[in-house]
Parts: sequence; C-alpha cells; structure tokens
Amino acid sequence: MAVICSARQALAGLTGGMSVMVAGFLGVGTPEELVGAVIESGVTGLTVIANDSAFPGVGVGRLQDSKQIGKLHASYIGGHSDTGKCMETGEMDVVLTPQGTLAEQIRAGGSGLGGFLTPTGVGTVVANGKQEMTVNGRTYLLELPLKADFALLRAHRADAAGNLIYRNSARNFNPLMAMAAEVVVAEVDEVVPVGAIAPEEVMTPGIFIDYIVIRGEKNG
Amino acid sequence: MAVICSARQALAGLTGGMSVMVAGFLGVGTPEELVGAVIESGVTGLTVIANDSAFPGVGVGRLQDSKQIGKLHASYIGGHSDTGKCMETGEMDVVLTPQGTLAEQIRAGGSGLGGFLTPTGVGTVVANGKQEMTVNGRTYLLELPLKADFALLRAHRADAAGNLIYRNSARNFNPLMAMAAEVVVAEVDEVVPVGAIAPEEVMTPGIFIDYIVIRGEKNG
Amino acid sequence: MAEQDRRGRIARRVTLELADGSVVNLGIGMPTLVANYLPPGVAIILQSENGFLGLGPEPSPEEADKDLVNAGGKPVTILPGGAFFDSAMSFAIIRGGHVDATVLGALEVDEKGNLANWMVPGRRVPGMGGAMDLVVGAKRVIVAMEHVNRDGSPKIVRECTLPLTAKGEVDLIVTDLAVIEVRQDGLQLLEIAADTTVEAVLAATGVPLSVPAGGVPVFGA
Amino acid sequence: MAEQDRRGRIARRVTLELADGSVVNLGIGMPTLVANYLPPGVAIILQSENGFLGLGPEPSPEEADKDLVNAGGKPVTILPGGAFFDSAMSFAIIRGGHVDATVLGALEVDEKGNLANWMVPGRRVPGMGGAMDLVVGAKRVIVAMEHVNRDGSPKIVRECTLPLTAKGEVDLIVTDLAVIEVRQDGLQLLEIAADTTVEAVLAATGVPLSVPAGGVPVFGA
Repeated sequence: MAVICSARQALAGLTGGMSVMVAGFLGVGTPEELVGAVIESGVTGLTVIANDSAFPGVGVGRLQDSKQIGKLHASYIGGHSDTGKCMETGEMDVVLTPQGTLAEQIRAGGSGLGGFLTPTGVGTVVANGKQEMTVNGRTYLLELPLKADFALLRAHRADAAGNLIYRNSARNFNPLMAMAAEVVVAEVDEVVPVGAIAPEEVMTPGIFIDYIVIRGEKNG
Repeated sequence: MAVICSARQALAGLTGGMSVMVAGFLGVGTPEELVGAVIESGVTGLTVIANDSAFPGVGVGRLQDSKQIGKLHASYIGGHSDTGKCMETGEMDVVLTPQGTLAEQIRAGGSGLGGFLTPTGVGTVVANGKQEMTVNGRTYLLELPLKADFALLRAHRADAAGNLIYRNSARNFNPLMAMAAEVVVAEVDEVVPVGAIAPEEVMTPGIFIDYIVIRGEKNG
Repeated sequence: MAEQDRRGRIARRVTLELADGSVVNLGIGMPTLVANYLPPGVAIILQSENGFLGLGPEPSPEEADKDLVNAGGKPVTILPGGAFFDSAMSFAIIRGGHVDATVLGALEVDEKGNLANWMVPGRRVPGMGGAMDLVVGAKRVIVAMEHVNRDGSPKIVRECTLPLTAKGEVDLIVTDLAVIEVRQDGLQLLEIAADTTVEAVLAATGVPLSVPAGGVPVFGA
Repeated sequence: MAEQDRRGRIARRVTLELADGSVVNLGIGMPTLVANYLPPGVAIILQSENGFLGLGPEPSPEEADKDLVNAGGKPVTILPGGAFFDSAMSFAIIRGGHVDATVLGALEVDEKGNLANWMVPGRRVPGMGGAMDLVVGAKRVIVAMEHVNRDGSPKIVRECTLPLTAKGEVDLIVTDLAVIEVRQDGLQLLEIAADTTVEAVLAATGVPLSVPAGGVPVFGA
C-alpha cells in the first residue's frame, strides 16, 4: 500500500550505482520534486532509464547537469548537449534506443516477459550485438526487458490507495515505469480519498505504488 | 473512420475459412448480436480466436453450437462440453493457450511485434514444438503473434469517431482485439457525438474501428 | 468431518499466509472461500484475472451487474479503490510478479513443487485458463486442497503423472490434514490438523515428508 | 525561391498524398507544416508519438497547457475525438501499422529506399527518438526535404553513407524540385516542380532516375 511521505523519505533507500527510471517526455510528465530530491541526495553513478535527457535545468536534464548519471538508456539526447559530449568522452555510457523499443523494454520488464521481437532497428546500428530472428519471413531484433531499483513518476491525482490519474500527454512513460521497478514513487498534485477515483478511471492501479509525494509539501 | 451500420452490413466481407477474433470472457464482453450475424451468415470453417468457448447458447458458445468453427484458439473450453468432444474427434482443431499468453499474442499481433518470450508454459505440454530461449538464466518460450481478418468487439459507448468505452469487466480482450484485425466491428449500446467522450476517457481510439453496430437497431 | 468443514478449515489456515494489504488471486472453487475467513484487521486486495483489482463480495441478485463477474463468470462486486483493465494488463500484473500470492486447487502436487491442476487426459480437458500464468507469475503459490482423492489415494506424490500446470513453482500445500512446505530438498511437514496424527498424514501422502524433530504444531483446532 | 516558399511548396505537395480520414504522423520541423496546407474537405488525424491522437493547432500562449505538447515538446492542442494513451500504446499504434503515413525529413535517401535522418557521426548524435519505429511501422513513408544540401550536394544518393534510420522503408520523396517514387527497380521521377527542368532535377540527384517517356507532370505551379 502506498505511503504518503516526503520526497526525501521516499528516496531514503536510493544509493549510488542504483538504476532509476524517470518518467516524462522532454520534461513533461517528469516529477521535478523527486528529481530535486535525487540531486539533494548526492548519489552518483546512477543508471538512468528515461525517454530523453530533456533540457538543461529541466527534468532528467537536471541529473545531467548534476553529473549523477553513469549510464543512460534514452531515445533522444538532442535537447541537452552535455549528454552527447559525455557520451563522446566516455564519461557517461549512453544506450540510444528507439523510443518504441525503449517503451516496450520497460513494459516487458514490468510484465515478466523475457524479451520481444521488434522490426525496429533491423539493418541499423541498433542491431549491433543483438540477436536477429526471422519469423514468417520477416527479420526482427530480440530486445530484452528493462527493470530498475526505483521508478520516479509524475501523476496528477492519487487516491489514498495509490491509484493514479495522469494529465494529458504527461502520461507517456509513467504507467510503464510504475510496473517495472522495485520501489515506485509518485509525485502528485493532490491525494483524494479512496473511492474518489472510479475503477474505470484508474490509469495506474495503486498496487504498484510504494510512496506518494505531494508536490509543494515539506512534510519530512 | 468508423461507419455506423447493421451487423449484416458490417460482416458483409466475412467468408468461410476466415479468422475471427471474438472478445469476451465467458460471454461477458462478447457482442451477441454480431455473433448472431455470423450465425446468420452461415459461413463455416472459421478460425476463431477467443478466450473461451463460453457456454452453450452464450457468446462464442453459439458458434460452437452452430458448428462454424474449424479451429479455435482459446485458454478455456470447460464451459461448453462440445468443444472438448470436437477436439477429441478431430472435428475441430483446438489450440489451448494460457490466458496471459493468448492476450499477449493478440497484443503482439496488433503492435507489430514478431513474438515475445514468456516463462508461462515452460516444462508443460504448452512448450511442445515451441522454441525455448534462455535469457539471464531463466528459460522462456517464444510465442508468436496472432492476427485475424475480423475482430468482433462489445463496447458500451462509442462516439461518432469510433472511440470506445467498455463497462467494468466487459473490457477484457476487447482493446487488444481492436488492434489486431483487418476489419474491426464494435457492437455498442449507444453512439454519442464526437467530443462527448473526453480524450483521457477513451479506452480504444476510434482509428481502429471500421464499423459500429448499435444494439437492437435493425438498420439494414 | 464433513466436506464443508474440511474446506472451511483449509481456507481458514490459508488466511494465515496472507499479509494485510497483499495482492492475492484466489482460484475458482474452494480457494474462493479464503476471502470469507480473513481475520479482523487483515484486508487483502483480490485480483480477478478477467480484468480488475478490488474484487468484492457476491452481490444480491438485484445488485448483480452482467458486466461484473469473477474469473468463474459469477457475479461479483468491486470495492472502492479497485481498478478495471484489459486482459493484457491483467496478465502483466500476474506474470510480472505483482501478485503476492495465488491460492489454487490441485489434482497432484509433487515433491519438486510441480503442479498438475488443469487436465486429465482422455477425461477432462477444460483448458488452463489463467492458471499457468498465475502459478509461474505469483510470488507465492499456495495449493489448497483435500489431502487425498475421493478413493483415498494421495494427491501429494513423488512425481506428478498428470500433465503439469507449471514446474517447480509450488511453495506451500495446505490440506485438511497438514501444512507442507516445498523445499529444495523435498517436502517439509510444518503443521498437522488437530484431529489427525503425524503417522496418519505420512500414510496419506505419496512421498516421504521431513518431520521436525521437536514435534509438529497443530492447526484447525 | 526563398526557403520559406520552397518549404511551403513541399508541404503543399505532400498533402496530396494524404487521404481524408487517414492517420498521419508528421515529423518535427518542416513536415509539421503539412497540417497547414491541407485542402478543404480533407481532414487527417494526427498522431503524436508522445501519446495521443487528434493533435490540433498551436494554442495561444494563454491557452497553452504544460502537460500537452507535441513530440518536439512544443505546446499544442487536442481536437474533439482525440485520445490520450501511454508510450507503449503509442508505439503499438506506430509499429503495428495503424499509422497510414508518416512524413519525415532526411539527411540522405538512397535508391533502395534506405533512410538516414538521425545522426551525423562525430558531429551530431541527438538520438533516433521515435523515428526508427515510425519509418518501420507506418504504412507509407514520405520523405519531405529540400532536394540538395546547402552546398548543393545531392541528398538523394545511390547508397546512404550516414548511419541508417531504417532499411528499404521509404516510399516517396517530395522535394522542392521533384516527386520521386521508390520502386523495386530504383527511383522513378513522377513530377517536377514548375520552375525546373528534368535535366536540372537529374543533375541535382546523386543517382539516375527513371524518367517517364511521355513527359513529366508539373507540380507547385
């Protein structure tokens, strides 16, 4: 069951070298207060799994600014020039992955699948080192699941049972990452009583959520 | 764009030997009027993909009653004794598949994936004839996608753009099958104007839906 | 002891394995009874593999909703805080290890934790439904069943003879006679029912059990 | 001809490829312009790979919603009848062949329909974002770009030298000078711009084009 606490409390178990999924798309749907708490924690060498490194000062880009990332799985790093530079110098290990493959890898991780076959990336550098398989005459790449120690989500509303609702295009990677990590923390605008979110409205069931952090509250 | 028409018009292209996905779980979430139209059409030798053969006189069970099924992909046939009998006599080819694998096969079909690795069924008869693969020390079965010529859905409400909302546990296989067939027909209780279903409420986007059949209307 | 009492005893014992707040999938039939015996203060979240969390009690006939059934197709309710989803999500939850425990019946269980509960060749082939995914995916697999078949033959055996549901996934066996844990090195007798003896349990079991040296605790008194 | 006019001409020509009611994903940059040039009576449904269908026009600054952006991160709107979903669903739509057409820019396209549009080694490695999935998954891949690089060198070549986005997936190339179809046996010149000649197009292209015997229709007049 989800526990309402401060960002710092929610991330108490985060230590250097851990893997962290951070939801969002160019900062939209990224939990900025939780990112702030990661920065405050000072842990380094994180493996970050995120769609992109956003922009300097925004979303995952702030962890790029603070140099806490050792390895990054992302589909797009064009918004933050430091990511490309750190990739070139070898300061960071960057695994560039097609966005659909990245989303599916996280879904597979959360769904107990051992991998999946995608046509995306066949005949490109993305295929390097990966197993190719032919099914019904078409060539696919075998892509493997991704899981993480932590997932940091941004939702609009939670009920006290942890059920989440996202706003508009801020949904993106949030529902996928909610299922794929050991400890799942959701930063929300508000918490409503159980029953205030109808069962057909729930976008992420509360059973996945360990901690809820209410934005703007310094309760810890 | 979805066209509102009669069940007969929606199924005009259905011919013998085609593959048909029929949504529902023991009849719940199954489009009974569309099933009725399949029976009226008299086509035989269908490959039916459905969770189960429901019960005599109910849902997919009616196609069992009418002997229109040549091959059935299902996870459960215990509700209709004829299915087991026809499987034994060889009158029907029945592919028994774990429910989660069946759901994922349909999702893979609709999602352009060439297959997926699941731990379900390893060490059982389900593994017979399938490729086993070991990833990170765990054994998985490679399961292949399923697609069909037709998908028959049961939704509660559609808007004029074909966006669908399902009721309660009648959702089950509907959203998956909506993506995995050439021609997708949704039987609904009502059609509301575009805009009456908010973008965050949509359970199946209208782009997948070819025909909408309103229950109880004999408009063709 | 009447069958109904035996089933109640099994269900009651199973509840002790279920932590407050845990996510549980109860198989059709006897395992469903478990929900009726939860002790005060213990609330579990029931997952229904046809597509929701928060499975509630049976409704009155007037309140029954044709679109709200359990995995056996019977009318049920959904509790506040529940959530509906599609079948792919339902089995992502199950296969992905997000169900803390599943409780299922069995035709046979063996000392390796192999489970057979979905078909009897030549007799009954209902299909596996969601059982194979559940047994592979749930964090803990609890078999709840009568200790022996109607003819008195053991259901707990050295090696399953019926087609398997899953290999090596059973963690605990709760019967009307005993609680038995599946360990790496075989089956461990944890508890016996109040109205039986260790000898009777061993005699009713098709494979030797390890018996704790200091005596076996009793349940179901 | 000014760059703006050339881009408008390309975008206008691309609209002729898009059927009323079709589902289209427009790449960031010039392809985005296509939405502005749709002829009356043609409405397309725009897919935004960050998670919705029904992408609408740019909002006024006051109406902008921080949680509603396009794949370039810019504020947009959603039209009535649109739908939001998560990233796995978004790419199930794309990879699953449910997008009728995608329009993207290119660094290079070759006669086999290979496309390079995501990186220049040693210079710019922004990542492929959703482009690889789009090019593989969309039913029709339309490259919309200027015919030549700023230095006049051809972008349509015999064989791509830059790292590929996808192999053999391009169907049509629309530039400020020509409309070219990718066929099994090579590139077919379909149309030329009103202010150029077949000779000029051939000279600006890095690989021979098949030219129809009866003359080449003109567009962009």
